[in-house]
Amino acid sequence: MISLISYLIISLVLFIVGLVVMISRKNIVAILLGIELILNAAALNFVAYSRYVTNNLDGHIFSLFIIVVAAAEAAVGLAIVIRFFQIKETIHIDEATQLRN
Amino acid sequence: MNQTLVSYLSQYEFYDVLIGIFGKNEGLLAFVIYLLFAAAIVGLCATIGGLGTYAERKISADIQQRIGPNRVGPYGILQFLADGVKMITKEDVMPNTADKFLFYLAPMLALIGVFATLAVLPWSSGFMMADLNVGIFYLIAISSLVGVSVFLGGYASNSKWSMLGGLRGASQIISYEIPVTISVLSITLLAGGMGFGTILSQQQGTPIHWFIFHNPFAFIAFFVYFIGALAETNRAPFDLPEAESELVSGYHTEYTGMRFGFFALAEYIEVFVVCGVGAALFLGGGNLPFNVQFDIIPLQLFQVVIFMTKALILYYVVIWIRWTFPRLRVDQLMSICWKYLTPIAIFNLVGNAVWIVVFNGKSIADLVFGGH
Amino acid sequence: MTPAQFDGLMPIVILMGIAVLLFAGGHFVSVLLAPKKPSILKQTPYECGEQPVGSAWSAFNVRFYVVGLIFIIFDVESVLMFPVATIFKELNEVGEGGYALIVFLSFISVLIEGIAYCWKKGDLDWVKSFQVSNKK
Amino acid sequence: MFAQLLFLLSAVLTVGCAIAVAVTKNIMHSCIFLLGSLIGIAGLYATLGADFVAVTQIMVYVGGIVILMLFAVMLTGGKDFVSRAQNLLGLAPSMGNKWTYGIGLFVGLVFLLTNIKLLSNIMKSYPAKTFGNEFPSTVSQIGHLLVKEHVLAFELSSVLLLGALVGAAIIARPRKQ
Repeated sequence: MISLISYLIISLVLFIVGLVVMISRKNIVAILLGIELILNAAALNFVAYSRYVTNNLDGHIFSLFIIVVAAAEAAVGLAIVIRFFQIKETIHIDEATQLRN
Repeated sequence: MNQTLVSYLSQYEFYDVLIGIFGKNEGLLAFVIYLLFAAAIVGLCATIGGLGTYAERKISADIQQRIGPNRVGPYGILQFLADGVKMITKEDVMPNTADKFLFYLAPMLALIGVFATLAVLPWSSGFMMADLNVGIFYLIAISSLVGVSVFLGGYASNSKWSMLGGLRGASQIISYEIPVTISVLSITLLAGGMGFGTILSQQQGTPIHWFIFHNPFAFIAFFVYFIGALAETNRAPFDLPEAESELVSGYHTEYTGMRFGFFALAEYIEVFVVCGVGAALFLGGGNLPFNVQFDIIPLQLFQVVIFMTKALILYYVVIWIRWTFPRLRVDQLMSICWKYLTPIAIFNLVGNAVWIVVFNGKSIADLVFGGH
Repeated sequence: MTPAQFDGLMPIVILMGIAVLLFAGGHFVSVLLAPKKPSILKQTPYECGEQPVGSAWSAFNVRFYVVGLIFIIFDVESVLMFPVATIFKELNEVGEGGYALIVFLSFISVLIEGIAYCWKKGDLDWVKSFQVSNKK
Repeated sequence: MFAQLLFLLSAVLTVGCAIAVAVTKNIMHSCIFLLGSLIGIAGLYATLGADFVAVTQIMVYVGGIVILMLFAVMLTGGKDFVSRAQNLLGLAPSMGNKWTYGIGLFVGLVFLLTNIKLLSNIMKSYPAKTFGNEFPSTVSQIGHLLVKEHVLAFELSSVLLLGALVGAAIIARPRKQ
């Protein structure tokens, strides 16, 4: 049967890839993609532990709320990106040097 | 709970014979049964989709006092086969500025999204491939792949018409998903479950036990669902993404040959799927109008016939609406969704919840005739 | 996880596989049968006979995003309402219907506030959102 | 048997698409690979018996967040977002080069293997449980948890979403420049 460690490895790979995407990309939307990957890695861990270790559904609830927060974060983050583009005409992260224009 | 086609068939004797043939390998047998059934369903749905194009032309001809296709086969009924052959043998043209990867991917995503919904469609109480306990929710979720594919189809073509059509299509599909989802939520409230098996088992008996007649709010919810479903499948009067007078052909302007055929196939099958879901959620699906204590295969086939009849009647209404109503403007489209359908759907949801608490979950029929 | 639950996932995978195979097969047949005579005119994006100017991949109106934004919030809220709706009847039968109704309605009321806000601010109007913005 | 197959398919889809997100240049393609990765994670949830979470994943991510991201790319990219796209191999000097990344990867692998070796002893005390009918229907259990134990989080999440809606609408609303 599939063991807990295989889920943890997948989650780890997702987390690392998300981190690399966040560090290496200069496009703000790409950075948000990396954040989504990291959040998913965390949610996957919650569900895996709730199945193999705690044996109740609290992990499911937690990952549900992670998905909710991810949706809210993506909505606000992308709105900021769009506003930023309207002001600066670019979405390069290095251009974001001022708190207000 | 979580009945599947295999677990349904396993109550019959011939299943034991089949198990013997497959050398006690139940997993392999399940795979073969599902594969055969899935192939049959896809074939059936492709035929329905093909006949849908034929019916569309014939009915529109009837409405406009023309004859319609009448050359291929008797009454032109083989027209869709001729169309299919034509599409396969057409040259495949792709704009040289297109995004090749996404251009190939878009029709495939549409096809995957539509075919995956067929897994939970309740043909009868026994013949549904998988009665997941998240059935209807799964169906709504997976069909949102079509929205992505519409957007991608528009984007990848790198043509202005396609791009506008794709953006409009995606925003229309996601907008109208809200009233549809909330209407489905009302039915979930009434049925106390999301699986099609649970929902159908509560609508047994005469039409008065269907959910559409459960209470006044459910009655309104059916129409909200139907209008939303029309818009979600890009059918007239909501066919703005492919409005030929404004956008040439919308998101599939640049698609030719086989890939265009797949888009069209996915669209027609999706119309059938939403009609089938409407029939199952509100109109009692394949339930027999009388109570039977035993269960045999011919009875199941009879249920399939009933289900198909209801779904195809809704399909006819869809085509009928297309040739009756003029197309909406974009601003009307958005205000209908957000200012009319969504508030009405939320109102229905609240009404259903209050109804359940006040009348203790009884339908109008129960209140009038007693029972349950 | 019951075996039946996994069996229920099998048709989904099979149907997705059929979709991919059908797509690939259709392509294969099309490659065999269809003519292949590319020319520069065929490969130009269709613009009613005009020469296309620039790429179609340019910045679009932000209204599309606002629609997507309202959608995603409603989508997530309806997702959270599904499990509660599933057990609503069950709770009502054990006499906790009033409590469930209060929980449910207070959730929905926040949803209604959201749509009322967007309505008032003109985010739901496709045309008017320009006029509102011009005043500022 | 089928569970293993599903797990394998989902895992390959998840990891492959996640790596593709990191290495593709085109941001649009990255979004689509993210879509594949998220569907793969939904498959992994399904193998864990979390059917409701799996479908929620598809519903919110595929139907919502990815479309929103595609919209945002379309609204911000303009015509030059392909040329300005960057990937792992075309980095600015300050972000390191191939060698630093290679060394980082190697160190990470060593660290990972050591940890797995250490953790695997701890994991043995949590043997993989075989589940009979312990999760008969996660939906109704999740519903009960949401209404009873986690009712505050349930109600607050709607307030959070309202705040996100209002805030994002204020930020993104079209206005005269």
